Amino acid sequence: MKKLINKVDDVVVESLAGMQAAHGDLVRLHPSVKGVLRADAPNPKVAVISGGGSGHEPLHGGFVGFGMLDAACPGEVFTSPTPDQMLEAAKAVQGGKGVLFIVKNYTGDVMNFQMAADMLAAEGIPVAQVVVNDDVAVQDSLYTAGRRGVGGTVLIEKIVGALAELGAPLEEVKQVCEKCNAQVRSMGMALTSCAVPAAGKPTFELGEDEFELGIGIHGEPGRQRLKMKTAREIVESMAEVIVNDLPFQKGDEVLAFVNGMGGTPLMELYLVYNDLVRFLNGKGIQVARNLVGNYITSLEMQGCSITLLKLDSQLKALWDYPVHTPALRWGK
Amino acid sequence: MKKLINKVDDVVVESLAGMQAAHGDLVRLHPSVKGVLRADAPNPKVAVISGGGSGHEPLHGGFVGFGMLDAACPGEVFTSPTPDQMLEAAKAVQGGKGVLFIVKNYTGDVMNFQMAADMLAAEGIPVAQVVVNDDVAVQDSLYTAGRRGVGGTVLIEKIVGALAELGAPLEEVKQVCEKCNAQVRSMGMALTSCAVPAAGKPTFELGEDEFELGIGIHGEPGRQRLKMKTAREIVESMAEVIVNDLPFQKGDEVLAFVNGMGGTPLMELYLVYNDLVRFLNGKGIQVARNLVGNYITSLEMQGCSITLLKLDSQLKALWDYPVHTPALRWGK
Amino acid sequence: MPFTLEMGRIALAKMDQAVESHREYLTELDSAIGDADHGINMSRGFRKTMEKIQGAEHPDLGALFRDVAMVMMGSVGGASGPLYGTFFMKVSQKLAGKDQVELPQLAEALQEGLNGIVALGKAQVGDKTMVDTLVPALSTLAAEAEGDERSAWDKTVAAAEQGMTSTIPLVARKGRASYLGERSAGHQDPGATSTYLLLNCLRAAALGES
Amino acid sequence: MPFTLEMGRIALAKMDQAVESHREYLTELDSAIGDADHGINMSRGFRKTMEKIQGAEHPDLGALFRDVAMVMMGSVGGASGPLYGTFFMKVSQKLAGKDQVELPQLAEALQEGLNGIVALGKAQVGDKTMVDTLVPALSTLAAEAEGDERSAWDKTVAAAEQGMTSTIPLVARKGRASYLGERSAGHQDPGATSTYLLLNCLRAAALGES
Ligand SMILES: Nc1ncnc2c1ncn2[C@@H]1O[C@H](COP(=O)(O)OP(=O)(O)O)[C@@H](O)[C@H]1O
Ligand SMILES: Nc1ncnc2c1ncn2[C@@H]1O[C@H](COP(=O)(O)OP(=O)(O)O)[C@@H](O)[C@H]1O
Ligand SMILES: [Mg+2]
Ligand SMILES: [Mg+2]
Ligand SMILES: [Mg+2]
Ligand SMILES: [Mg+2]
Repeated sequence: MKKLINKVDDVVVESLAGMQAAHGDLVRLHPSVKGVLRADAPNPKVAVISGGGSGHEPLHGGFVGFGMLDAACPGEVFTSPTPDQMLEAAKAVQGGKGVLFIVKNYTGDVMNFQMAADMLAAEGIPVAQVVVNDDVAVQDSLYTAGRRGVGGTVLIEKIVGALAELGAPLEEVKQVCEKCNAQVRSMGMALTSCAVPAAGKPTFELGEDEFELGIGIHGEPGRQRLKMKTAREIVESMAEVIVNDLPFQKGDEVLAFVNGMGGTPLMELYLVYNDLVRFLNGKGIQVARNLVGNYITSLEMQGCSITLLKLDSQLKALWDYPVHTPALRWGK
Repeated sequence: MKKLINKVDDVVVESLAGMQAAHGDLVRLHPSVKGVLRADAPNPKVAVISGGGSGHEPLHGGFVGFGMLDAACPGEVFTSPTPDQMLEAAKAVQGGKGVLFIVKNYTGDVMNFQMAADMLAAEGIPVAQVVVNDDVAVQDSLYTAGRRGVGGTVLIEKIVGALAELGAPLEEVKQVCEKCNAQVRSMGMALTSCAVPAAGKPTFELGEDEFELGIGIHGEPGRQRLKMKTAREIVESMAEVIVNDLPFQKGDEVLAFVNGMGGTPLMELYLVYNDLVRFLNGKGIQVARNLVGNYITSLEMQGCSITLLKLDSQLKALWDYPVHTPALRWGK
Repeated sequence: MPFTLEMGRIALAKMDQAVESHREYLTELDSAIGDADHGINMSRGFRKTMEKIQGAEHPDLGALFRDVAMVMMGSVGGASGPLYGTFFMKVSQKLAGKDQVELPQLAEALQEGLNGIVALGKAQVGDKTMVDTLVPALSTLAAEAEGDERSAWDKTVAAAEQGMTSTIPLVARKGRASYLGERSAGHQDPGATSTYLLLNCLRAAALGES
Repeated sequence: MPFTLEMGRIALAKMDQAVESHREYLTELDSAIGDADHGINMSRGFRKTMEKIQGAEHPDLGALFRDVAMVMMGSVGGASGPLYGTFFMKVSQKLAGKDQVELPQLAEALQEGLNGIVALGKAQVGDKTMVDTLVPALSTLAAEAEGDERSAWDKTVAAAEQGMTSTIPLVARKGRASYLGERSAGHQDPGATSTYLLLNCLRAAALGES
């Protein structure tokens, strides 16, 4: 495992310092806790805050800015942040209209955000939480931790951020966030493992002719290890599960999101997108919006995930609304 | 070597089809040759055209659109395109004000573009060429192929594209292109090799404790194989050579560009940028603009390159000018 | 022999060492069914804990464990941070103002800690978590606390070990490992393992080892 | 024995086979000092060439080699595409209207091809390129063309082979390998190698092998 780093313990802070140096017009770092704050915060609007383990860049810090997040709280690599981070970030960016936490459904994230929400509420700041759980690779059940939050998070942060920017009250922002979460489904796969810097070696080993289907974004092994197939076959097997899960139906308009896990060339992501569009067209599902690139990654993992979000006119308008963050920008 | 592809021979066309499907508002494919054309071409302006081997995405196709390229001609993976591609692309997008070819300095690219330029001139279309050669890893000499064109190409295409968009005549567009090329210097390094799809295996092997310094963008081995170092040491050794070459001097304003080779996490690129800014500040060189991300890649190679462009008020204004392409967008 | 403030400090130092020397092992376990960071998380937590308590003066066991809880919650993150943080917080509340306690009281305080973990994480025995170690260990300790101290601790640690290994065949229903479904079976739970290590250190300190 | 249109077709078929069976080898050589595509490029070029000429009617050698040149230029790309394209174009111009030629005329036509390569690529002997194979081979062929045919071809191919291996110790001054500087020494040039293969096929066809 080779990485462009200095000290293992300093990876996250040094990377944050670099991001702040590159995008000082958009973001600033919290002076005392690890937090990426919107440069012009606080604004008189609902503060939309997310966070989670590092190693998924540009998620979440790269999505702080106009029309998206007000703050992101990065934990150590693949480790959820601690409650004091969310508490301090929220206090720094909230503008009196309350705070929405967008939480990916991992036990650690959920518990840490819950603690922060409790503390925030105790200080009299209105706070709501939505737990994103769009990963169809995980069989859902009341008795387990439930589905993971993966690619859908990116789309939700964009859409909900737009709504907050437009001045919607906390209750409505939360409600649209829940609606998005109810309409979005994802699945991922990996050709190679990633390596956590502090662990110093790949999290798992895959043979030269194998891939993992149903992978998470933390180098968690997937549900199945399969013999290598063509991109088209892989796309079809993922998209089939996604489509059947909601289900997405003939005539539906969707946002199709092909996400790279960090180590896959853009060339391959477009090729995957090509196969995805072909598949969806075959089902009579119309791709009205799309996103292709590395947006929610697992360090240097090779692989991709597919996310479909069912659109309506509200979600389309919010998706198209201007956004200006380090990693996503249009209309401004 | 595992890749998300179908047939090795179809990688480039399928990927182009995916890009066109994702960005149909910005680009269209040439009906008969491999070419990415600006959707609204021809426009009454100088047509800026580039091209080269595939595998460097988003370069060049991802830079087609308002304020940047009018067409990109992708060859097979790491193989320069053929003259008919440039000829047909040029004929499709030129709007009567002439054509500028931006060519990276590789023997194949130079010869193929030269042939296309000859054919275009024979058809009475004014054509100029600029050969980009910013790679300080290669010792220049009259008797060799000279320096390679690498990261500087991205910055040059942006700046020259803005100038053409503003309506400057061919002579001036060419002149500013040459000025940029004279003021930009780059150097790259790799932690791992890439694997050409058709070759089916990594181009070179690197030990677990080694890196290549002075790498090209085609998996060409570098000038030196060294024992692994910290990011800071690596950045310093690259930046030192770059700064001394022009030379960049105390008080200079620069655009600092940290580019990922395709397989390096964004987290590490920001960390590298952090060390680069520290180094430049130490030299009294001011970073007035920056770009951090995967813009000129080598398939799934892990590593990065550093590019510095000396700025003046004209180049700053052209850099800031709106751009709207699949991979680079602001101000629109 | 009562459990003293000094023993508390020794127990924490031992925990720090145990976690440090099992850092790779815990991470390895977490690689198999989680995200390869449990050893790293625990090591960060105890390193920070030691920084905080070394040199600091604590009037009593409550104050000592409250510091541990705060550091755990504020530096570990992940699932184990809030869980262990809550554990130490609840323990500290039970031991507030006490500079030493008898074993039954200690057992009660630890049980409070476990209750905190269950309230937060909603895991039951058999879900393949640290709860699988804590439940048998602490019920043994409670049952044996009035008898011979060494024997009580030995049985507690033995029960903890059994609880830990009992997680191997289980299919995880809580935490990150639950995403693996059936594939989580056959691997020992990292959190159940770190809990065993911590209880082992507590035993050593309580029996006067230094 | 004159070199006929049929021999030209056989030579091209042999070249296609030779390139195909050395595809990995040429790519391997290009991995060491280039970008690992020379075998792929040549194979694509000859596959497309065969598609184009199979079934097609060519009135003469000039027309045949002109088709080859067009396909090479339009499908190979890289450095070798325009170079081989130019080579075949120049050869075809010399052989325009001829359905067969004697060896001295063929040698002259090939020399014209080489001149085209040098005009385009500016490489000299010693720069570690295909020119290192072509120069000694074609000067041998020119010198021997009036004598015994088999001996002339054998000496030509031997000179080509020597030219090819002469590239091993050289430091590249042209093409992609030049970026490596001193590190390019010790590796045989891929283009010099493919040129040797092609000349070898030409010999076999010219001597009536099928
Ligand atoms: N709901 C829960 N209740 C109790 N323990 C849990 C729960 N979820 C996870 N754990 C414990 O946490 C351990 C994982 O800790 P760690 O790796 O540090 O956190 P993360 O899973 O967030 O990376 C698991 O091995 C398990 O013992
Ligand atoms: N300027 C030149 N003159 C003659 N031959 C050259 C020149 N540059 C490169 N070559 C030949 O081209 C070969 C490489 O061809 P190829 O790998 O197909 O193209 P590329 O280098 O563009 O990938 C080299 O091995 C060399 O023999
Ligand atoms: Mg974790
Ligand atoms: Mg090439
Ligand atoms: Mg973990
Ligand atoms: Mg090559």
